[in-house]
Amino acid sequence: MKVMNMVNAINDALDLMLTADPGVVVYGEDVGVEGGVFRVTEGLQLKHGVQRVFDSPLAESGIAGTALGMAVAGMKPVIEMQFDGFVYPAMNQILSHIARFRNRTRGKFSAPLVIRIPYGGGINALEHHSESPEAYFGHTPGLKVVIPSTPYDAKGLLIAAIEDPDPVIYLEPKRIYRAIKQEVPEEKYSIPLGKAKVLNSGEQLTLIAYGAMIREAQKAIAMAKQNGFSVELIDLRSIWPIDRDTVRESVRKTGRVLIVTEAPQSYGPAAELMAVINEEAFLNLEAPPTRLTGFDTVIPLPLGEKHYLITPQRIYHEIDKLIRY
Amino acid sequence: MKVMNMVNAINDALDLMLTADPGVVVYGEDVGVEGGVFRVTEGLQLKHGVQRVFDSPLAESGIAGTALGMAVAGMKPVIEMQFDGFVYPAMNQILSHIARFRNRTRGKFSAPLVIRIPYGGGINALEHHSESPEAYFGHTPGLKVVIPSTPYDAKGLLIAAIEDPDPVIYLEPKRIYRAIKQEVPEEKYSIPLGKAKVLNSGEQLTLIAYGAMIREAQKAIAMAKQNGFSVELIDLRSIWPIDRDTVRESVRKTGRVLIVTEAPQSYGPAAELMAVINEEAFLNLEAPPTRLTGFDTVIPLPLGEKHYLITPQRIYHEIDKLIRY
Amino acid sequence: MFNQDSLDKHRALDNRMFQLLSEDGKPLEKGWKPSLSNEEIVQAYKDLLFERTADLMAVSYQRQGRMFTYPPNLGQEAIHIATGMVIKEEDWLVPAFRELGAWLAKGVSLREIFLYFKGNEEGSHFTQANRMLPVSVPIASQLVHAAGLGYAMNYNSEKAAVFAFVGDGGTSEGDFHEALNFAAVWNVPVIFVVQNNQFAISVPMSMQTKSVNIAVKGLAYNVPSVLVDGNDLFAMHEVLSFARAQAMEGKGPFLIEARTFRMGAHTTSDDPTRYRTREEEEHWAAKDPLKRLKSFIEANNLFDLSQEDELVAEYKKQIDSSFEAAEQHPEYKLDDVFAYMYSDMPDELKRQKNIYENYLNQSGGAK
Amino acid sequence: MFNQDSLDKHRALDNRMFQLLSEDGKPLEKGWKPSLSNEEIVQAYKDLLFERTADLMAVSYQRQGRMFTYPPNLGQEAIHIATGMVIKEEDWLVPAFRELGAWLAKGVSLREIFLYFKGNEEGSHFTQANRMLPVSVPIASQLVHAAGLGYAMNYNSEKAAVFAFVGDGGTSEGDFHEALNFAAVWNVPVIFVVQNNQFAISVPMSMQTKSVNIAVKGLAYNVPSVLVDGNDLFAMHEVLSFARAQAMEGKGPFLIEARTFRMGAHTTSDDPTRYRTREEEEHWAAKDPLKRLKSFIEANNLFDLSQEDELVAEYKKQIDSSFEAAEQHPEYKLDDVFAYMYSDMPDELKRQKNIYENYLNQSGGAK
Ligand SMILES: Cc1ncc(C[n+]2csc(CCOP(=O)(O)OP(=O)(O)O)c2C)c(N)n1
Ligand SMILES: Cc1ncc(C[n+]2csc(CCOP(=O)(O)OP(=O)(O)O)c2C)c(N)n1
Ligand SMILES: [Mg+2]
Ligand SMILES: [Mg+2]
Repeated sequence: MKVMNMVNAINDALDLMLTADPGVVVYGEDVGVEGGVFRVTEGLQLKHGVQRVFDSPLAESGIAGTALGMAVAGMKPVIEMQFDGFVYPAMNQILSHIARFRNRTRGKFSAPLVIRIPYGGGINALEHHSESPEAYFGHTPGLKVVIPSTPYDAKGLLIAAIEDPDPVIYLEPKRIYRAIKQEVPEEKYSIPLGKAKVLNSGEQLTLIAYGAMIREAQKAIAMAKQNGFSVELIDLRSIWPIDRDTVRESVRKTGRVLIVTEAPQSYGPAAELMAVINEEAFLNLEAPPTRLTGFDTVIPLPLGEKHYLITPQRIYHEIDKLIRY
Repeated sequence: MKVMNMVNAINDALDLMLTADPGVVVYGEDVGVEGGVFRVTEGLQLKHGVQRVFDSPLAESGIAGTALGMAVAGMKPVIEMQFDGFVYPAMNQILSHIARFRNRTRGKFSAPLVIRIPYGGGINALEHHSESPEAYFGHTPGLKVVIPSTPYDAKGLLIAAIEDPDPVIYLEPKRIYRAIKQEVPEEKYSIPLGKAKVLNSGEQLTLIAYGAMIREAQKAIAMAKQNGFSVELIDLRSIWPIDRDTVRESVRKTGRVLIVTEAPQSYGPAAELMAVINEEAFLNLEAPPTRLTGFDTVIPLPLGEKHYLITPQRIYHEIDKLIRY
Repeated sequence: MFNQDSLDKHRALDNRMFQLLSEDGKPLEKGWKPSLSNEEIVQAYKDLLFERTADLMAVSYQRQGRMFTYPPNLGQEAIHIATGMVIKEEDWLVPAFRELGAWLAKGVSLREIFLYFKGNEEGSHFTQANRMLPVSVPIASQLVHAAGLGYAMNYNSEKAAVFAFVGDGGTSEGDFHEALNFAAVWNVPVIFVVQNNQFAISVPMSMQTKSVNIAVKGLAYNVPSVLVDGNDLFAMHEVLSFARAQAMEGKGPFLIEARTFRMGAHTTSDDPTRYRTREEEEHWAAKDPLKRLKSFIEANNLFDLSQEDELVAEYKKQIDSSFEAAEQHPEYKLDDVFAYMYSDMPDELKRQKNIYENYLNQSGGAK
Repeated sequence: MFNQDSLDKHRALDNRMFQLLSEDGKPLEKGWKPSLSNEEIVQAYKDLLFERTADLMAVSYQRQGRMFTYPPNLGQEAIHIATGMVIKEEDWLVPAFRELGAWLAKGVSLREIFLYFKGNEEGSHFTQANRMLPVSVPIASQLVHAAGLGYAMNYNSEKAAVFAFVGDGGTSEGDFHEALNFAAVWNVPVIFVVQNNQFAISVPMSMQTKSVNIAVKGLAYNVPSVLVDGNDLFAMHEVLSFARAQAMEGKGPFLIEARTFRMGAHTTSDDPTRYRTREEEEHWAAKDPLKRLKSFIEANNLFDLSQEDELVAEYKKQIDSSFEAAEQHPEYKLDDVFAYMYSDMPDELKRQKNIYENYLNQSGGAK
């Protein structure tokens, strides 16, 4: 075991997979010499060579589309979109091709590739550097969408994503890239895609979150505990598919649910979770399923972010309201 | 009054607005000489000239991005994406710029433009010609998203969209382009954006739909009526913002709700409506809010569409189940 | 044979088109001899005739309501047949959607093509064809896939090329640019073929670009580029062969503008009289690639053309039986909607499918 | 003066760079005289000095933690100042994000620029500047806006041009291609300026394109293009003036590759030692546009350079006070998050805001 933060853990997963599978290549803007603007790919080019870890021209549609070509030819590209807001030029390739190649060809070809995207707010960044685009991908049939919340999960989920025979969008909560340190096994291990994780078991309320919101939720739950509330925390981990079993079981038990996500509210991730809960546990509900989300606004520039970002206090406030409902 | 189908009504709205406002221009692929592949812009170039109604190069990002430039300069571009599946190359321009220009410049500039997109399945088309992308836009702060279901609404909503000071995504349910004929006033009139319409008032269940699903819903409601069920039908018309008042009032009255949309299920439009209902009328619910939607699959090619498209029978089945719940 | 010297002489900027046969099938240069054997020429003619026959029949099946849509190849066949002659088993074919003869050469069956245009994804499974991507509907988006395939060729040290197609309209898309650029920077063996058939649906070249031709666009990426008469099978064959040979020598991508004309409609739902003149159509009818090759064959007595009717009759039978095979394809099942989305069907899809099947059971199978 | 003849002599394909002054500020051609008056030259020098001073101070504010990020302009200022001299009130400026001097010339206040990089959208409101778009973060996406603005100029029969900026890295994006193509087909008055500063963050030109230079890319669109020494204020001024004059004559778009070097970091969070050598930095330091202009001014005795320190001290005061004004900008309010999303705040946004305000009230204002 080795103490790692999320950047280390992802780097380690990439390193292991580059070593294990000669088909794996890692590329994108500045991922080579520079090692990525977040240093996630640091050292990999030196170790694995410029054919396998390299800088691409500055063109996201090209990055995604060439990855599809490589994947069809039997390679395993792991590409990086430098920031969340820069995946949009690649939407056509992702939505129209990557998500569909297997279905279009009735299984003859597929697109086993991984798109890594640092995402989310809270890092005092320029516009387009703080987006939460997971619902766009969750709404796109043919993709799997994964978000880790800890170094341990980051490594295991990324290895699973690279080994997966289908395309995976792997969103990295950049705000906690270096915030959490954890013992992480040095060997290769994988965590099945599509499974949520109960991080805290509790009786009175189910709190569902993922990514950087897990840390905020944990702080809120600590406050709740001090006030005698028992809250169950589900780390969703997989945006698509949603682990209905884990959600159902928890909500049937607690009867109350709070969903916390940073993305804009309307047509956002929390709405889908509310729908799932209505479908799976309606009769067990003792209070309306509730969402605490970003506003239907652009996420503000740094000086305004404080108005937008979700704090433990706000989460606690909703927990309190719901349990007293 | 004149009998018009939806194609006529949209053409008429464009014609009237080209006449009324010298800043209006209409462009896109094949909209000029050809009059659009659906003939929606037929005759407009001849009448208003090639400076105002014209073919653009085949590049959707360019079409959307130039429209933003024109709008910033005070013009009123009304652009066409030839089919739903071809708006994806323009996503970066729409999500990163068109939706945000006002906010980014604190109101100095704005992007009063309209993006017309024929959308939805049921026309026996090639891949990428039958998509329902409304949730992608509904989830994007800064846009208004509108879908008409009748010639009358099509005209009034399009005029309102063109007159609106903000960017509007105007989705045209191509499947019913010529299916419904209606008396439509010849003069200019507008229908406020953001307001749903109760098409059928009823007591036992609220059915929410829009676009081409309205016609299917109406058939199902006719069947339900024969069986003595009283169903209220809401034509949502505006995907963002959602008319919460109309939805709330109806669901508080009926206690039961069925949402019918053609888009894929997960993170789709119906999920947001379910969330809204949970927020607005939870205590009035007598049965779980229910959605009948497309699958989380690519919409099949024509021979498979019958498995995917939602029929009045299926809608009726859900109505029946819910009312007997 | 087209060689480096010819390339230098046909600088795209000078707008000189590489062409070997005149419109009436005569060599433009005295004493010119084809680099193809007589058998190859006759075979090419037969293939062209086959493509044309199949294409016309496809249009008529569609008219009969037996196929939902179809994009005619009429007039562009020489490009496809020449590609078929040059492309190797180990090469990738990256189609747009109007290269029928090349698909057939790659081993796609007519049955599959018909099945696809009847509206069944199964038609893109290409059971017998190796290394051919499915039709790409979003214009130009396939070109970046080609650059990625090219990277894989280099990465795996395979001696093979990628032939990637796009139309004149497609050159306006950002992906055209990104693909050419990636291919050049990565120095990958991709031969980009632009079928410049003068129109993108109703939009003429002049509204698509202001460049003197399309080949010139290769200069932006330092990619060798030639403007070729796409209705001249010999010219196309020579340039494609040269481009492939260059790629095999590690010289990277190549851009070919194949000047041609779509003699038919854009698709069976299109009416070209709305946007082009009879004169234009007649002008190009005179350049018909089939007629041109036929004149050459006739003049050089390569083939007894009196056998042609018989041949065509034979082709028609074959085509009809392919179509019937497509019509007899098993019914599109509900399973087919779900089964291919992921390698293993996720529980969520099983759930959605189950719900629907339960409904079908309850409703006695009524949709 | 740069004219049609110079354009013909500087064909992008020949890779000849237009340059007037040597690195040490001497005319390259004997007897050459600037087309600018002495006053203009001195003013340009002062402006350049101002930009440099403001830029360096911005970096230091950021280092002090008073600004969250900042992209230095160091070394690229001649391009900006020349643009400022040529651009007119009625012209549009479409920035990327590294053209400080041009923004200032267009009337944007330093206070606003600082406010923006402190993280407040209010900094993009540009109270005093006419016809300048906000910074465009998504690389190259602004270029298509420029083509649209150009269309509006023609549509409204305005005699004005659009100056649109992008970096070398930005030329790889599809939007670069679409913008040039639309601009050419529509024949709109847009002057595209590529600041080729050799790097896109860490990625050098050689991994961005295989073309001999960037100017050559204009050939793909039949857009006149020149490679210019971007560190040579005179050369930049002449070419920009020519391009604008051409545009005013209805000759449509123009492409300028301004060859330069980013002497600073990509942004304040970047460390250039990771990806470039000291030699490279020194090589370019010798070409510093400020130094070059200063040598020229010195040699020609245009300005008493002993006043420079005083001038800089004066600038610093001014810049500091702009920064303080930015710091004193009213607090970012919750309202500001919602108020500008739409022209009238929709009920849905009011609802979301209310819910949050209720929470704030209940929590006593704690976020
Ligand atoms: C991204 C995208 N936009 C629009 C369309 C609709 N469309 C189909 S074919 C076509 C014209 C294509 O023209 P060209 O590239 O010249 O090929 P051709 O049809 O002439 O063979 C258009 C606009 C599409 N398929 N994809
Ligand atoms: C679409 C997009 N992709 C990636 C980025 C991240 N990014 C910011 S600046 C930059 C490099 C830009 O290089 P260049 O165009 O040469 O401009 P320069 O920074 O050198 O002025 C990158 C990759 C971005 N802002 N937008
Ligand atoms: Mg064409
Ligand atoms: Mg640069």
